[in-house]
Amino acid sequence: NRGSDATGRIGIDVPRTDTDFWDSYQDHLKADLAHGGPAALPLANSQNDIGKVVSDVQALTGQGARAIVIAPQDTGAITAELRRLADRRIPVVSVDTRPDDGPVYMVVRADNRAYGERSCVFLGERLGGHGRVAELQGDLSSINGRDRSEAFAACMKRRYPGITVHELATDWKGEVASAKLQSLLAQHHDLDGVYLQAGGAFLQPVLALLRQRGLLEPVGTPGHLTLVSNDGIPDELAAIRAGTLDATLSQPADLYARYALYYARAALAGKTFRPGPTDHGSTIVKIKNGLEDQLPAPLVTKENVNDPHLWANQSEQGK
Amino acid sequence: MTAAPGGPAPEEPTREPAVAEPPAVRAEGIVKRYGPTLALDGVHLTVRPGEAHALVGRNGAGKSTLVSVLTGMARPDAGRVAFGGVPAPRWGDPAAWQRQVACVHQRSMTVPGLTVAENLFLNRFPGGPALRWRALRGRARDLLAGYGVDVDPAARLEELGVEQLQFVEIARALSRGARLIVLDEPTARLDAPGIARLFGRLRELRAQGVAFLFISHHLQEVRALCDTVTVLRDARRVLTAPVAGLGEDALVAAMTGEDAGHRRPARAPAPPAPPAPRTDGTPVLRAEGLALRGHFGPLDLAVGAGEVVGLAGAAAGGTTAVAEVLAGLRSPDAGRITVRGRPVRPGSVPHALDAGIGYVPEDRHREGLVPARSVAENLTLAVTGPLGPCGTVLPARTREFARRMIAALDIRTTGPDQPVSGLSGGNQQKVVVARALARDPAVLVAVRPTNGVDVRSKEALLGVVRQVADGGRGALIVSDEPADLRICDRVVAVFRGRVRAEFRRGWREADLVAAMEGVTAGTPGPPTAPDTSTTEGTAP
Amino acid sequence: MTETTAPPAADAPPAGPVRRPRIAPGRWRDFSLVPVILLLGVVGFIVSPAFLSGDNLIGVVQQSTELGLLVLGEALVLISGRMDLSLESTIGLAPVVALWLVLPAHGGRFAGLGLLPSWTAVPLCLAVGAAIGAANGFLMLRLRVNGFIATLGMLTMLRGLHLGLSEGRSLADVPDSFAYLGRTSWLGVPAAVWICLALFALGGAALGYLRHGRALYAIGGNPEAARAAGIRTDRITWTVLVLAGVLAAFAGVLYTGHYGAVSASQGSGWIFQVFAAAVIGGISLKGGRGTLFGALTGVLTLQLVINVMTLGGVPPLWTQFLNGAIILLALVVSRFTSGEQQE
Amino acid sequence: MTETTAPPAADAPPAGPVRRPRIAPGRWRDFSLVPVILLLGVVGFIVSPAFLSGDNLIGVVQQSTELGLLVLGEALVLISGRMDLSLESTIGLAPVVALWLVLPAHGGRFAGLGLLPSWTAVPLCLAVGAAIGAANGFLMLRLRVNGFIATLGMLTMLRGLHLGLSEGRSLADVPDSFAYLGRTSWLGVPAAVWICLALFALGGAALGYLRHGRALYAIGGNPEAARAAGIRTDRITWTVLVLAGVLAAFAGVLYTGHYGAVSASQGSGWIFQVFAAAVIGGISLKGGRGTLFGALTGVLTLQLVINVMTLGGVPPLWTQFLNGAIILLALVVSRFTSGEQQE
Ligand SMILES: Nc1ncnc2c1ncn2[C@@H]1O[C@H](COP(=O)(O)OP(=O)(O)OP(=O)(O)O)[C@@H](O)[C@H]1O
Ligand SMILES: Nc1ncnc2c1ncn2[C@@H]1O[C@H](COP(=O)(O)OP(=O)(O)OP(=O)(O)O)[C@@H](O)[C@H]1O
Ligand SMILES: [Mg+2]
Ligand SMILES: [Mg+2]
Repeated sequence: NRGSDATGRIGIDVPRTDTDFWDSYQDHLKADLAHGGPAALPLANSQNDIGKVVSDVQALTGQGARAIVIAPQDTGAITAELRRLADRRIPVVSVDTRPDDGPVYMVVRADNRAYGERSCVFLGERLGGHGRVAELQGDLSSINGRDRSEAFAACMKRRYPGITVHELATDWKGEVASAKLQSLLAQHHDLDGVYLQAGGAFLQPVLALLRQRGLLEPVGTPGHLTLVSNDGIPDELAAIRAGTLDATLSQPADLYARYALYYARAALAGKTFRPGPTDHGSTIVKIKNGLEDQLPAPLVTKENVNDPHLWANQSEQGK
Repeated sequence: MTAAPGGPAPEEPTREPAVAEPPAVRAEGIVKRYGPTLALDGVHLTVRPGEAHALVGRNGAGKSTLVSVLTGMARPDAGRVAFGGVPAPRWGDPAAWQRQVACVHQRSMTVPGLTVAENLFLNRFPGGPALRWRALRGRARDLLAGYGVDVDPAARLEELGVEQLQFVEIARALSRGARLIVLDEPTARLDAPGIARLFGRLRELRAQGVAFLFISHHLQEVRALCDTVTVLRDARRVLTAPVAGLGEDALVAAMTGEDAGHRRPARAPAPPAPPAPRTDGTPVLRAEGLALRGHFGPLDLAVGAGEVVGLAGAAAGGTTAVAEVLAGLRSPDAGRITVRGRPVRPGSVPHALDAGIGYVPEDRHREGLVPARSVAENLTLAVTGPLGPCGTVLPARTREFARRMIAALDIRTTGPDQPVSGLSGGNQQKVVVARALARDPAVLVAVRPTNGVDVRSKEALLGVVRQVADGGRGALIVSDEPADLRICDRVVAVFRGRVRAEFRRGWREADLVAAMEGVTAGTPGPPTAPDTSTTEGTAP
Repeated sequence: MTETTAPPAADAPPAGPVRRPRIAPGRWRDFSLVPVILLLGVVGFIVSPAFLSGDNLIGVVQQSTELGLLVLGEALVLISGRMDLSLESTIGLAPVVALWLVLPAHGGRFAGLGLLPSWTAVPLCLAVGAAIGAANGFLMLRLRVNGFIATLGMLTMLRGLHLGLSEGRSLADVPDSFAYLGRTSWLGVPAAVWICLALFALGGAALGYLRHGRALYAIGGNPEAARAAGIRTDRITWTVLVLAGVLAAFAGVLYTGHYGAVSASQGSGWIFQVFAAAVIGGISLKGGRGTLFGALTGVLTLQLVINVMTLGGVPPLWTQFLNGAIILLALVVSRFTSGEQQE
Repeated sequence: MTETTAPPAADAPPAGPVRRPRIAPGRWRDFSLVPVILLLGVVGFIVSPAFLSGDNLIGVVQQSTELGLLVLGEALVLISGRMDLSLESTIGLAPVVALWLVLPAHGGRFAGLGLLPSWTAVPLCLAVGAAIGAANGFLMLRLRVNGFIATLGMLTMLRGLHLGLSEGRSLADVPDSFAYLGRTSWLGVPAAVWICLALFALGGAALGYLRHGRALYAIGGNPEAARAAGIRTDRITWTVLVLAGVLAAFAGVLYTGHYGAVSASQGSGWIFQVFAAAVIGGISLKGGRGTLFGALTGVLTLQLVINVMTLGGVPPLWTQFLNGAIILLALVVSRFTSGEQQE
């Protein structure tokens, strides 16, 4: 249905396609567009490069996009482009990240600081406030990774000073995470838990390492290392069912896709929103350059792992 | 630069006839080491203004090293250099050295990707900082025309032939206006007319008071051009004397350190000759109707068992291409090659090797050597069988094999494990020849095998070639040097890809040169018919 | 007779060694990507009429500017026979250091030192670039370590320094003087485009007509010969490395203005692109060959490929595959249009 | 015996220029990283006594195996005077293609074709690696395009193919036969370690003691001389490229077993590491120089650096900086211990 919509079309750029999370974000977008969603131009892929985001956006607006959906993984370097789009009165929906500056119509994201904080609380409670945990960080220049690290560190310091945290930078790379964790395990045999900032990248390597070292005891047995992950991809749910992973925070790929399109269409229709609770269980808050819809990011444990509302369970069925 | 600490006390430089002018260059007590090798050991050298000074010595004596020191390319470990009485520029300031001395280095010092014009005027373009291309090309054309070289100045240098290239380097050095010009084996890549042109030019410059330091392994060239000669032996200076009063034997004796008069036998004692497969008259190598368009015409060639055949031709006369086709490096357009009656697949080096054709390439730097690898490895590069079972090469056997070759060809090296790049030019050449012999070929095809090799080694190398033939095999020497061709039983002269004449032993040099240059006038010595296309090998 | 290689006289049927007069083959090489660019233009137009709109084309050129400047610097370094991988980090680090020295210690999100007035930011940035180039020169020319790995180490170290200084954040509160060049337009075309073209033209002229420019080819083609000809090879190489650093830092200035902030991953992963652009544009990795014009066509080709793919709506999962396939195609086409083997 | 040229025994050669006996200087180069490794060992022990525990050291070696196999392949390619960047993608793509052909079309999260029984996965994977190597050979040796850019294009294209086939997902349901080698242990040490060491030993022996192995040095050192000496340069180069592809694919098998899944970014960004390891280990980018032992020490050095930094608890923001600084330091140290200039 290209070009059929009188109010204009939506230009969408997906940030990358080499992770499970963004891959299913893209799947949901496609599914929603196919099922009577708004008219959109073909998706562009910026391969995790902010320069490409800008050039894609320019190509999309050149082709007549009247609203833009992006997920800029670098929140600073998108500023100029946001200003340019504002000058041309093209509304922007930013998914997953909150641009530092430059007007946005709506930010659709789960709160990454909340990920770090809730992971910290989960670990803190499970370990009873003392012990030793490793934190597999992402790419230090990624805003989401940094938010998680900062919130986790602040929370640990404030609420669980008895827990020693070893921060390991990994560039979102599984083999780096595995190597560093292995070194740490050689040094500290008394490790109690691991916080995996991205289940998509770290889960299998960490499980493989623990299995090799004979440390992969099921949840609830003595000697078990508490593992908390973020992302909520199907692999993580499977691990929770299998009793190897304690918990994950499900980043709602489906909701990202659905509400990105929802707000883009609303923008085309000229609708405006105001801060406050929404009809889909989230809250819109005011930020300095626009509004942000903070979508719920449920904590998934053995108890609710089969909840059909979890996006990973849906995509499993969809396939 | 200081005098050698602890070195031999700097001896007095040779007293020259009293001259008011300071010497064009004076080097005192130069010491230069390369790792374990002492390349120069307290060498002195004085070249007076306007003098043509020859520097001779065996391969590896240190001549090129001395040149490097005199031109600021290498930093001596000890010693002093002065130009016109003024100490030499600081090391590492090449521009300043350039003003003192111009040099034709032994190894090509050109930039292949740049044009001829640019190479001629590299770093000293006429005019201001901005280049005027048209003017530059004009001047380049004029300059080269003076040497009889006709190339497009806008052509890239890599498109030139060896001889043209050499003239570009010579023209560059001579046109620089320096009062001292160093020529390190400038004639090695020129043919006879080229050498004549070069010498004419040098004499003109000399008349203008330019001094030369001239290096060559051709003693007759030294005699023709120079008035003083310095002999280096084993990194030391052994003699400086006027050329006039010095016989060739005395010079060779100085170079080799043997007593004058005691000449060693020209040919090494024959080896325990392998049973020569006495032939039924089949030539070991035969080429029929061989042709490569643009290089040589249909041409027939035969080398009999026990025969050494010379293929004589000027530098660009297509003879090198004949050798390359025989060796399998190029595919011929027509014709067939057989070795001992068995056909050889054209255009394939491995097949040529298996068939028994050993090859000494023209340019040892380009096609001969793998510079970073050891002497032993270079020697055994083509050897397949005897170094170990099933495609293995056992280091012990390789080294043993290499030692034998080193001894056989008198290669100067610290040992089989020395990287071949650390050898002097002549010794590198011997490695290439030895490599061709290593597989025990039925026929040896050698292009200018004695290129850059000193007098004594030349004898030895040619002696080895002769031995190969005497052992019942054959050899084809592609060369334009009379000295190389002297050992041949038969010489085939080629001009522009066509056989012009054939000579048997005892030819006169003038006739040969004339045939090579296409001047078929004059009666060849004991010639066969000039149009002999099929020259059957005949045992001498 | 003095004719060494005269054209074969009538009596010699098989011609002597062939030296057919030819159009200087080197020339073609520089234009070998032009057919590729034209082809991309046609495909772009078929794919979407928006391709030929002024907006789109200017957009493509503007997006090429930062990469273009890096390629300019790298081309100079490659021509003189070296490599500099660290340019990829310089484009990010130089602005960060400059801003760190300039931004006030309090008030902004990023705590700088506030040592210097804010107008010094651009000169400071260029100076940092120069310093990095000089450091590379020190490693390669004084310590004589392998240039590839030395600059690879620098790349890692400088990116680490960038991360450490910026704490992984992007710096958005950039002084106006710093952002000006990257975001302003002159005569309706981004200033960056004018500047970049001017620098390429300048560089091209210097390489073609200046003695020191020609010296780069000599140094890259045969350093020993260059030294023997009296060229101060080390000094010139060092200058080129510094220049490349400065160009990369300047690309950082443009980038910052263009995108409105210094991002923490600015330039990360670009160096492959830089090499790809230079080499498909005809610059040899072995030194001594290639022109800046060729390098520029290389940059434009890469950028056009991305633009055409975006306009064509290639499914995201397959963009990278297509990208690689098109690079290979461009390489093969340029090899056959230039008629030369590439080394 | 094939006595071609008996020594002219009588006249002994005149004593050459004075030479002191010495250990061949080239030899040192291969050991130039040994002091660096010892230094890292001492620092590691100071930083944490756990460094010297068997667990830790075995861990370091195990983490080196996949990178090590890539370096082994790349070293062979570099020695023969070529480059292959695409190894970085082969390590990911080869397992994906193999699994795609093998995994059932229904049931798992990843829909394969289920064409072949699952035991064929490993041979298939190696075959894919060989095919990629052959394609590289075709580009370089038949089309004669620049190898650097050709394999860079392949890198991009193959990574794209990987993404396209796997749809950006990681494949976790790997057949046991495929995962076995990467995760099992023999005699208390991971099988991957044994295999990797064996392959390095084999490769080293081949380079040192096989005619065809030695030919690689000749081809890399002077291809024309190699050809003139009757070495089939193209055929051997092609074989080496195929071999490198197979080794990379095998590294992919070990990786998959080791980390439990084929991730979509498997190997991404490794090629720089591969080159760094090879070059600081003494392999020349210009061909014809270096040994596999040196390459192995290069890999271990890089991995030890990371290990020591982790044990030392370097703040994450500064690890990259320190990593780069240490690479530079290792480079400088190895340059001075080997006493040779690097080119
Ligand atoms: N760069 C170097 N590294 C190692 N050894 C060297 C180097 N340059 C020269 N030598 C050695 O120094 C000695 C002198 O070499 P040089 O080239 O000066 O000899 P030459 O007299 O020019 O010989 P030729 O007549 O063969 O050219 C030789 O033994 C050579 O092996
Ligand atoms: N930088 C160097 N490193 C190692 N060896 C060198 C170096 N420079 C020169 N040599 C060696 O020193 C010797 C003399 O060098 P030179 O350039 O005179 O070689 P050459 O073989 O005599 O030249 P040609 O064969 O072209 O006449 C040669 O063995 C050469 O390889
Ligand atoms: Mg010499
Ligand atoms: Mg010589």
